[in-house]
Amino acid sequence: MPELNFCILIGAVLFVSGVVCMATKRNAIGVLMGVELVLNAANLNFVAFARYTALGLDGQILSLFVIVLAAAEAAVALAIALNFYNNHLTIDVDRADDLHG
Amino acid sequence: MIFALFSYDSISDFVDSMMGSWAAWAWVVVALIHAVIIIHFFAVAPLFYIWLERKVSGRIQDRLGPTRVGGKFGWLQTLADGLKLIQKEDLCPQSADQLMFRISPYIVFVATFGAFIVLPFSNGWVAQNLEIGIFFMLAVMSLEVIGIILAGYSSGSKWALFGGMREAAQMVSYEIPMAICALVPIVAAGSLNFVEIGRMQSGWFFPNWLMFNNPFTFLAFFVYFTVATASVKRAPFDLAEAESELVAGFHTEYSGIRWSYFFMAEYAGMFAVSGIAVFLFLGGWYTGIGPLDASLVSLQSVGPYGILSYIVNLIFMVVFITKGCLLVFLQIWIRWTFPRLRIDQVMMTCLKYLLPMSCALFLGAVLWPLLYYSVSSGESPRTKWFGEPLYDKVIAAEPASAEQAARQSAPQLAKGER
Amino acid sequence: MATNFFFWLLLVVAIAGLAGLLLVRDASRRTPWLAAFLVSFGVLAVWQSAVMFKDTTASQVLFSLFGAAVCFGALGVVLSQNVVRMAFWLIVSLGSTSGLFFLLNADFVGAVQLLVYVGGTLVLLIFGVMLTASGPYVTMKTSPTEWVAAAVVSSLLLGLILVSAFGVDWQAVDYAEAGNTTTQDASAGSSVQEGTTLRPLGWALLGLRPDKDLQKPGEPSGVGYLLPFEIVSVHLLVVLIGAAYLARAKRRVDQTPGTTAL
Amino acid sequence: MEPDQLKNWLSLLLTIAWLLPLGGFALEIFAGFWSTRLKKTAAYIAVGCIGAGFVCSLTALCSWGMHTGYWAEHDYLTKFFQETPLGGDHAPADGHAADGHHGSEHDAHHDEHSAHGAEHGAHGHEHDESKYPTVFAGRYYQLAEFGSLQLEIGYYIDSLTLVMFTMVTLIATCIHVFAIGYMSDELTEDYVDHFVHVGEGHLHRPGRFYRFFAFLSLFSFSMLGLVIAGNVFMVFIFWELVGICSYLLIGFYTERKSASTAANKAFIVNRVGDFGFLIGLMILWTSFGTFAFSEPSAEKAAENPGLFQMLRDDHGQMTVEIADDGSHQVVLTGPEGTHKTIPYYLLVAAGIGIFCGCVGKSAQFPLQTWLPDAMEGPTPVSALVHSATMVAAGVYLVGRFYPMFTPEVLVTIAYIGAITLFMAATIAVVATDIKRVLAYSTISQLGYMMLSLGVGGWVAGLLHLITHAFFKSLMFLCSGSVIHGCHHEQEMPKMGGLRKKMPITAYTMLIGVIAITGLAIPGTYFGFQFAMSGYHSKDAIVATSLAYWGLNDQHVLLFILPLAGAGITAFYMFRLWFYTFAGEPRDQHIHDHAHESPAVMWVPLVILSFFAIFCAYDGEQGPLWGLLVHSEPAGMDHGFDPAAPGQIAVPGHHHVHEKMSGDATVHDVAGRYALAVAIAGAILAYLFYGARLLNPADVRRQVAGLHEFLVEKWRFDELYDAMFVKPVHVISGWIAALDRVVIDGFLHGTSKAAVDVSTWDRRFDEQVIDGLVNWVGDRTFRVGRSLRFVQTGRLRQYVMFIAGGLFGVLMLVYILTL
Repeated sequence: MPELNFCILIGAVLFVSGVVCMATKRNAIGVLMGVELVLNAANLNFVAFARYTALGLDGQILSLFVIVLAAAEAAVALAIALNFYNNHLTIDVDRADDLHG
Repeated sequence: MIFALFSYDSISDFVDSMMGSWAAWAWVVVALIHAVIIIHFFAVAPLFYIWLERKVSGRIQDRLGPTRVGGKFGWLQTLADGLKLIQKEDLCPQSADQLMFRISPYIVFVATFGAFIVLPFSNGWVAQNLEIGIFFMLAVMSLEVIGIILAGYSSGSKWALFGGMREAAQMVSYEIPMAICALVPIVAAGSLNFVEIGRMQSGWFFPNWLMFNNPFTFLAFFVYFTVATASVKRAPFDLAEAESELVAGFHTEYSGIRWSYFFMAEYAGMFAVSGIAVFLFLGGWYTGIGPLDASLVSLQSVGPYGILSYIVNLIFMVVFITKGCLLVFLQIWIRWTFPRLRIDQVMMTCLKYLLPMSCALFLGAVLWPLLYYSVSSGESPRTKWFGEPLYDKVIAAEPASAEQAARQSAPQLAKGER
Repeated sequence: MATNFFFWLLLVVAIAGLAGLLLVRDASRRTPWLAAFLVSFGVLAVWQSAVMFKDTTASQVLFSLFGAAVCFGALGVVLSQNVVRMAFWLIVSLGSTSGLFFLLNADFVGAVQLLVYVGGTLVLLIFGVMLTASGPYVTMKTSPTEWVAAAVVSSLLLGLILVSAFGVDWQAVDYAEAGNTTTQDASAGSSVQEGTTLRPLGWALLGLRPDKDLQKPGEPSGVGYLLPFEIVSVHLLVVLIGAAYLARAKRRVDQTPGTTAL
Repeated sequence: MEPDQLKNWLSLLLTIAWLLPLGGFALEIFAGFWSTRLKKTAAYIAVGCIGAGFVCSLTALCSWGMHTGYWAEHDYLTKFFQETPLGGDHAPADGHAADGHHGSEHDAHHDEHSAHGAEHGAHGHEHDESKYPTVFAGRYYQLAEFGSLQLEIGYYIDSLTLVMFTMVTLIATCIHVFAIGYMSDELTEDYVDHFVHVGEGHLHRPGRFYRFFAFLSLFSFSMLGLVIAGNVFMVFIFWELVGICSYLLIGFYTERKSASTAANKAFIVNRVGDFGFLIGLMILWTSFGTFAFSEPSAEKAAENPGLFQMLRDDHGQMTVEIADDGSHQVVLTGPEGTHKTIPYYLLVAAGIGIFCGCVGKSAQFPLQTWLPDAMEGPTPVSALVHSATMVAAGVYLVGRFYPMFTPEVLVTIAYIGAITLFMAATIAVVATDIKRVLAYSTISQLGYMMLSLGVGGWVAGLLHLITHAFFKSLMFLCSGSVIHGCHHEQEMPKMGGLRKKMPITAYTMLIGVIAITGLAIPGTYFGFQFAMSGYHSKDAIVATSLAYWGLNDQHVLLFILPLAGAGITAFYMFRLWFYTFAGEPRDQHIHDHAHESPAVMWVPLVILSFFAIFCAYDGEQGPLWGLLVHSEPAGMDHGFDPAAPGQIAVPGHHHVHEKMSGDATVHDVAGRYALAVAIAGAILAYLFYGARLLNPADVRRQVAGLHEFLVEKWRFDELYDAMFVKPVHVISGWIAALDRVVIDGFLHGTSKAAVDVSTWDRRFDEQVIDGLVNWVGDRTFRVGRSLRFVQTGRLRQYVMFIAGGLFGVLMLVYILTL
C-alpha cells in the first residue's frame, strides 16, 4: 500500500520540521508552532493507520482527542508565553534560561 | 440527445460516460463544472443583495435609492459599481506585508465559497452531499477569520490591525453559539446531512418544519439568526467597518478587485448563513403546504427521462432561494434599524447572553425527547430514552427513494445542476 | 493530429511572451507580454502533466497535491524568519493536512481539524503573534550554527524514520493477522473505507462499537471512549479556566503603558 | 470431781492466769490513746491482771491438791496446828475466795503452806492406775501439722507447773506493786533523763509510765506461757518471747547508749544460746518425730507418745544396745509399740543443744556477760526478769527436760554450773555497783542450781530455784528502794550508814542476805527452825554434790567449788549489806537526801521477806519439797548406776541420806561444812566493812593483779572481743580488700576494655564507613556537576538534545534488530 508509506513520509517531514522549528526558533510562539507541527504529524499518522491498517476507528478517535487537547495545550502555552512577555517584556525563549544548572 | 442529459442522475455520471479514456480525470471536470455553477450563483447573489440593500435602506430612510442605472429600478447599479472596481488600481501599501496582503482576500473568498459545496439548492441538487454537511460548512466558514486577521495585520496600518483583531475576536467568539444553536435542530433531526434534513421536513410546515418540532428549536431559530448576523459582520454587530471609528476596518487599505472579493464574501456569507437557517429551521426546499409538496414529490417519479423531476427540483430551488432572500432581507432590514453595539457590548452579548442561551436550548433539545416520547412500546433502549430517531422515519417513510438515498450516501459527487 | 498543432501553437506563444518580457524596457508595459506568456505556458504545463499522469487516480493526484502543500507549508514555517509568515505557512500546512484527512476517508476528523485546529488554535496562535510580535521580536535571527546542527539532526532523524517506515511490509501487518473485523464487515462497518465515519465515531465516543465483533476472543471488551471523552471535557474546562486566569489583564504600572490585553 | 473435769478446771484456771497479762498488755500498750501520761491506770490494770493470775494459780494449786488426794496424803495442815502456836484465822484450805486484794491472799498462802506439814510420806512413787491422775496434758490449738508431727499450743500441768505458776505470779504481783512507786517519776510530760546528754543539756522526753507496765505484762504472759507449755516447740516460742521482753525492758531507757547496747548484748547472747537450742530441737524432731513432753493418759500415749515415754520406760531406764558397727544405739518405743533406734551420740548432742539454750538464757559460764550489763534496766525489771523468773527459765527447762539428758550431758551441766558459780562469786566480791553485785550473785546461784541438777539433785535444784527467786527479788527490790531513796545513786562507795535512814529496807535486805548465805541454827528448837529458805536449798545442793562425789571420785571439784562458793557468797553479801547500810555515810550529800521509800514500795518488801523466810519451811519435810518431789522424773529417787559408755553414777535420795562418818548422814556432814564456810565469810565481811577494822584498800594493793583481773570480770568481754569481734573485722577487711581489688579490678578492666573497643570502633566507623559514604557522595556530586553544563536552561537546546537522543535510541534499536 504505497499511500500509507507516502502518509508516513509526509508525517515524518512534518515531525522533523516541527522539531527543527522548535529547536531553532527563538520566538516562543515559533516554538509553539513547532509543537503544533509535531502534533499534526502524529495526527496524520493516526488517520493514515486508521485508513490503511487494522487500527480502524480508534485511530480517528485518538486524532480527535489529539486535536482537542492540542487546542487546550496551545491555550495554556499561549497564556504562559503572554505572561512571560508581560513580565519580561520579551518573547525571546533564550532569555528564559533561569532554570539553568 | 438533450433529453438524454436528463437521464443521468448526476453530473459525475454524465462526465464519466463522456471522458472515456481520460476517465481517471473525470473528477477534475466534474469539480470544475460544479465550481462554475456555484460561482455563478456566488457572484450574482451579492449583486442583487447590494442593490436590494441600497433600495431597502433607501426606503427605510425615506429615499429612493438607486433608480437610474440599468432600467426602471436601477437594478444594474451594483454591476456598474463592479465594473468600476475592476478598473480601479488595486494598490498595495508600502508598509504592508506583500504576500499576506495579496493572499488574504482569496482566503476569505475561498472560505465562504467552500461553504456552498455542501449547501443543496433542492432535493439532491448539491455539489457534494457530505454526511457531515452542516459541520463541514461551519468548519469552512471558520477559516474566514484567518483571512481577516491576515488582511488586518498585513495592511500595516493600526486601524486595519485593530479592525482585523476586533473582527476576528467577534467572529471567533460568535462561532461557538452559532455551532451550538445549529446543534439544536440537528439533535431533533438526528443527522448532519443537509439532504436528509431537508427530506425530513416534508409535509405541513407546522409539525414538520424543524422550527416547530419542539419549543427549543423554535427559540433556537431566533437565537441562531441573531448569532448568524453577528458572525457575518452584519447589522448591529458590524463595528469593524464602523466608519466613524475605524474607517473601513480591516479592508481599509484594499481597493479595486481585492475589495470586491471581501464584499462578495460578505454577502455570500449572509446567504450561506441564511441557507443553513432555512435548512435547519424553515423546512429546506419544501413550501410548507402539505398537499402541494406531496403532489410535487409524487410528480418527480413520473414522465420520461426524469424531466419532470428536474422541473420539480427547479421549483424547489426557487422556493429555497426565496426563503434565503427573505432572511437576507430581514438581515438588511435589521441593519438599518438597530444602532451599532460597542465592541465590549458585542463580546458581552456573545459570551454572557447568547452562549448561555444556546447552551440552555441545546440542553432542552437533548432532554426534550425523554419527555415527549413516553416509554410506551418496547423499542430498543436507545429509542426508549432518546425517542425514535427521525432519520429512521425518513428511511422508513420513503422506500421508493431508499435506493437513491443509499446511493446518496455514496461518496461520489451528487448530481447538482444550475 | 489536432493535438500536435495545438501543442506547437501554445509553445510559440509562450516563447514570444518570454521574449517580449525580456526586451521591453518599460516595466509598466510588460503586462500583456507577461499575461500571454503565463497563459500559454500554464495551459501547456497543465496539458503535458495531464498527459504524463494520464492514469493516476483522483486520490493519488489530490493526495500528492495536498502532501506537497503540507511539506512546503512545514518547510515554510521552518525557514521563514518572520513570525507572521510562519503562522501563515502553518495555516497552509494544517489546512492541507485536513485535506489529507478527507482523502483518508476521515471526513469528520478533517472537518474537526478545520474547525477546531485551524479555526481555533491557529487563530489563537495568531492572536498570540499579534500581541507579542511588536518591534524587534517579529523577526529574530537564529545563529547559523544552530541551523547547521538542526539540519544535521533533522536529516538524520528523517532518514532513520523513513528507512524504518519503508522497511515495513504493511500489507502483511494489517489485513491478514489483525483480528479486527472493521475491514471485512461490509454492513455497518468499514465506515473507514466509505468515509462516512460520523455516526460510528459518535457511537464509539458513547461506548458502543458495532463495528467490532466483541465476541471474538482477541477483542478487548469495552473499547468505547466514553470515559476519555468525559475526561477530555473536564480537562478542557480546567484548561480554559487556567488559561483565563494566567492571561488575565494584569495592570502593570510600569514604563510600557498600553500593553493591556485586547 | 472426775479427772476430766479437774483437767478442764485446772487448764481453765491456768489459761486465765496465763492470758490475763496478755489482755493487760494489749490495753496498756495503747494507754497513750485512752489515757494521759500522768495517770496510773495502766499500772492498776497490770497489777490487777497479775494479781488475778496469782489467785487463779493458787486456786488451781489447791483444787489440784484436793482432788488428786495429795492433801489427804500429806496432811501438813493438821501437823502445823499441833506444833505452831501461831495461828491466824485459818480459813479452810478449799474455802479460798478468789479475792483480788493482795493483802488477804497473802495470809491464805501462808496458811496453805503450813497445811503441807513437814513430814513427807513414804514416797512411793509407784503410780497405780487406780489412783487419781496428777498430771494433765492437753491441746489448745494446733498450729500446723507436718505429717506425723503436730505443732500445737498445748499445756502440761503437774505439780511443778503449778508451783512455778504460783511463784511467778506472786513475785510478779509484788514487783508490779513496787514498780508503781519506783516508776512514779515517769508520770510526767517532761521527764529529764540525766544520763543522756543532748547538746549541753539533758534529754527531755515525755514520761513512759504506761509503757513499762505494758512490757511487764507482756513478760509475765510469756513467762507463764513458757511454764505451762506442753511441748518443747511452745517452750521455744515463749523462750524467744521472754528474750524479746527482756530486750525491751533492759532497753527501757532507749535514749541511754549504755541501755540500748546492753539490751542488744542481752538479746544477741540469748540468740547464741538459742542457736544451740534450735539444733537440739531439730535433732529431737528428726529422731523422735514429736515435741510433746509426755502424754499422761495411757490410751493417748499409745497413739502418739511424748518424748519421755519414747525414751524411757516407766522405771526411767533407757535401753542402749550396741549396734553391729560398734556404735551405741538408743531404742525408742514409737506409737503402737514400734521400736526405732537412734545413735547414742545424737541423743547426747540433743541434750547438749537444749542445755546451750539454757546456758544462754540463764547466763551460765560461756554466755554470762550479758546479765551484769542487763542492770541498765529499771530495778523492778532486774528484780523480776533478771533474778527470779527469766533467768530461772533455763533451770526450769533443764528440770522439765531432765529425762532426755544422758549422764554425760548431766556431767557437763554440773561442771558448767560449778565453774559459773565460782567465777561469778569471785567477781561479785570486787563489784562496787550494788546491782552488779546482785547480778553476779544471781549468776552464781544459777550456777548452784545447774550444778545440783547436773549432779542428780533434781528436787534440790528446783527448790533452790524457788527460794532463790524469792530472796533475790527481795534483795533487788531493796536495792531498788535504796537507789530510789538515794536519787538513782548505785555506787556503794557513795553510800553507807543508810540503816538509820531506811530501816525497813535495811532489815528486809538483811533477811534476804541471811537467806542467801544460808545462815541458820541447825535443829529444831521448840518446834521452829531458825533457818531461812536458802539454808535448806543450799544444804540439799551441797549434800547432793557430796553424795555425787562419793559415787564418782574423779569429780571432786563438783563438791569443792560449791563449798568455796558458799563462803564467798556469804562474804560479798554481807559486804554489800555493811557497805550500804552499816558504818558512817561516805557521801554526806546522799546520806542527807536519803529517805525511806513510800508504803507502796516497802509492803512488797515485807511480803517477799516473809516468803524468803518461810517458803522452804521444814526443808525436805516441807510442803514445797513434797510438791516438787511429786513431779520428779521417774527413776530419780533411786539414782542411776553407772552404765555404758560414760560410767557415771547418779546419786538417788538414799545416797544423800546414807551414813557417811559415824551416824551423821551425808546431808548433815555437808550441812555442817557449808554452815562453817558461810559463817567464816560473814565474819570476814563484817571485819572489812562492818567494823572497818581491815581496810579493803590494803588487800586490794596486795593482790592488785588478782583484783584487777576480777574487776575486769575475768576479761570475758576482752576475750569475746578478741575471739569474735576482732576476727570479724579482720575478715571483713579481707573481704573488702578482695572486693576492692579483685572484683572492682575485674569490672574496671572490662569497662576499660569496652572503652578501648569502642574507640577503635569509632575510628573505624569514621574513617572507613564515613569515608566510603562521603566518597560516594562526592563522586555523585562531581558527576552531577560535570553534567551541569548540559542543563543550559535554553528550551531550544533541550529540544535538540531530545531529537538527538531519539535518533540515538532509534539507531540503537535499528542496529540491534538488524
